[in-house]
Amino acid sequence: MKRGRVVIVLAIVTGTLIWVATKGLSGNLIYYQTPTEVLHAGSSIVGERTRVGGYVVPGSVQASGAIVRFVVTDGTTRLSVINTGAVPALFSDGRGVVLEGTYGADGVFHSDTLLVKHNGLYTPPAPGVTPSSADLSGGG
Amino acid sequence: MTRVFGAAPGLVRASLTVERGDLLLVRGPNGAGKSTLLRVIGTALAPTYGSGAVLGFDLALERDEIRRRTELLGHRTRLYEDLTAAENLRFACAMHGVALSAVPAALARVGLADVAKERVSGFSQGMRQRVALARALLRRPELLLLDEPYAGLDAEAKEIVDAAIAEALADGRTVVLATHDLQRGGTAARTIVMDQGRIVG
Amino acid sequence: MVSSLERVAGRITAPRGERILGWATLVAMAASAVMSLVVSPPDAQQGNAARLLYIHVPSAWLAYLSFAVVFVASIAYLATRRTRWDRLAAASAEVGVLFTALAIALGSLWGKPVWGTWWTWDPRITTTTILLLIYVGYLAVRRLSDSPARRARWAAVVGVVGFLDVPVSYLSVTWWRGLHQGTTIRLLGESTIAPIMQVALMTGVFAFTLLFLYLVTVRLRLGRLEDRAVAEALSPRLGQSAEALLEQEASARG
Amino acid sequence: MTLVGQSVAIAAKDLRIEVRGRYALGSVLPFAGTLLVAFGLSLGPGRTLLAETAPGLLWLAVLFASVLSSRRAYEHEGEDGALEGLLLAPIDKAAVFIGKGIAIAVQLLALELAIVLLVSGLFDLSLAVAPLTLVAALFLGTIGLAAVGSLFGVLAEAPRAREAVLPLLVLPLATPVLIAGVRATALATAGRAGEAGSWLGLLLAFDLVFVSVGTLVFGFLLEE
Repeated sequence: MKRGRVVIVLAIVTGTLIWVATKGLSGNLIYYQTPTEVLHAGSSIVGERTRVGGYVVPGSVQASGAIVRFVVTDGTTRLSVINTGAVPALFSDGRGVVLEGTYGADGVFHSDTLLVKHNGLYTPPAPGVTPSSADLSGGG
Repeated sequence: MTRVFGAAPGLVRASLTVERGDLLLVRGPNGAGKSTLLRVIGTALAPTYGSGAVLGFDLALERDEIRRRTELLGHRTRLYEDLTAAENLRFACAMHGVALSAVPAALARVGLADVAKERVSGFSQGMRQRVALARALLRRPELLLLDEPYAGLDAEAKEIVDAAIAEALADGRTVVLATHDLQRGGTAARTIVMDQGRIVG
Repeated sequence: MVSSLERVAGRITAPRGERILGWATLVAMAASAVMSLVVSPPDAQQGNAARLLYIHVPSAWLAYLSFAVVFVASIAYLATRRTRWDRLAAASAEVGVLFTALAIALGSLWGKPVWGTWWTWDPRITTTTILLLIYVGYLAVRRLSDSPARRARWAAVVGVVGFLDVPVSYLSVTWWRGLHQGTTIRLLGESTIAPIMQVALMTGVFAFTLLFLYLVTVRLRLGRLEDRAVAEALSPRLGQSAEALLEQEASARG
Repeated sequence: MTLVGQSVAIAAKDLRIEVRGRYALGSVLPFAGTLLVAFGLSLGPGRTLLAETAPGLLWLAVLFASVLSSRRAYEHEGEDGALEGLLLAPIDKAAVFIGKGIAIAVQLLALELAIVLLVSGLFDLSLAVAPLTLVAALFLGTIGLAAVGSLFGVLAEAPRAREAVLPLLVLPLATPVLIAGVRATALATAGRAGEAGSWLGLLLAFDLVFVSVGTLVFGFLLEE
């Protein structure tokens, strides 16, 4: 194997990877849209399947049977959601969620998949509290 | 000088020295390891164990030097079916850095000048072997490795092979010939007999 | 550096080293089990489900560790052509495939109670799956050739190219979607995990790393025996004496 | 002769064989067509769903075509031991990788022309919105796929090779091409070509890595 070629290839590969990695940090393409982006896009995305991410506004959750209504926010904009899909045990006020569904003409996001975005925070429970919300006995 | 020692699948152990400009005849029953031996010398097969030098070049480290100076004519003709006889040879020229002008003469020598522009897919096995032989004649390799070159050839074509061997030897080039054909290779300086992957005599 | 590495590896892979390593692994695994199941409290949000962290994260760590070892060993093989590097790459790839599959399965089990789904096309999950498939392909390539030298060379190329594909595919998938949490333990800045849980997690990572070393060591020993058996089958009459003969030949040449 | 000259000679030889054998036209294209029709049938008649999935289907067809073409590129080398001829020629072995890669890429580009027209007809993909972005995505993606195929296609000629080995290697490795190609195509056809830049960049990065690494390591695959 030619030594010069090894050097050139190494330079190209590392250069390329660095270039793409630093470029990737600007991240113009994301898993989900924010409520602001959804409302901004308005009628142009009505009926189109998208993902929305945000925090559940405390006190906004209303459950009626299998349907859950709540409001998500990104801090600036609020978006009403009607979720018909399964609700994970960790779902609660203030929690980060990602919703899959369509933005309706009624200005409400109709979601059929609700995913709870875990914040990567691991802490022991407060004294005297027994956490049972997501006990393994139910989840496998 | 060519010198090989080692083992490869189908070749248990072989140790061998050939002087430059000699004809070495390799005999033995089918499956004795003749082809493997020639393929190891021609760098088509790396020995599992062992080492060697061909024309003074290390078998493991200087393969391109050996390849530049060696021609291995094996069982398989290595031709492209969808190319014509001339195109196959021209491609070989490009790969070996030989001038394209050598092609017509080589084809004429094996008696295929008339069908130079026909595709190999229409050729009989004998004609294909002639094309492969013509390809071997494009260059003047210092070491010519011939593995059963007479198999499937008619009397006329066998004469062409003999003439090619004689010419190479007259030039002071080395030839290693593996064959069953007892009438051939009469001028060999040395004969070895192989059996079950070993040189037995 | 390579030679001293080999010397250390040689000491570990001796029968005594292997036995000691085996016991150390067992003790560490037991300690990890106690730490994760007894000492560590349940998580405030997830409850006992969070205990999956203590095997999911170490499994994922082993997946990446073993493929990095395959990458380095593959380069070393191509540079030196020493069979031991090939055996190391093969052993590490097998262990890696096992733990990648385990990490994905555990992640899926965990995802159900926490995220509310068994599976989602999240970057980390997707790239880990791609990684698994690439190394399943690696193991398939290892079965392609009868010639040990050729098999080693082919596998080494796949080991190098496959690993280089990981950053590119990671980026492509990251740009595409993102649900998986970020890094929990950070070298710089504050960790988002309680200290006691972090200790339990580190114990798990340590125990699994020992397990990796032990499995690779055992696999290396099997690989050596396998190679010897193949060499003997290849040249029955030559047997053990082949290497002696070759050394004679080499010294005569040198 | 130089690396370039050798590569061109090999590419020219391969393309001549392909043109004469009509494998791409006779087998790969009908396969891609069948695949697209089968996708269309399996997805049902909903026009919006078909239009949404069209970029993905387009790239899946291209990906499978690349596997078939790479397989074929080495098949004619194996028929009568010609690969050994390449091995024994005193050439830079990288020339085989580059030459075959060029030949595969040229075939793929020709196939893509037909596949794109088919997809546009069957699934209502609007090609005219940002044709340059679309062409750039296809071109860059093709180079990457041809590089992977040219690198690992040689393994399919192994004595004990299984039919599944090549797709098993190529499909996971080509994931970045698939994702980036699909995203760039989707943006180009949706009139948002301006956002496709980073995807094209990713395709370029993939090409750079695979072409350069392939040039370096191909010899290890071919060498006996």
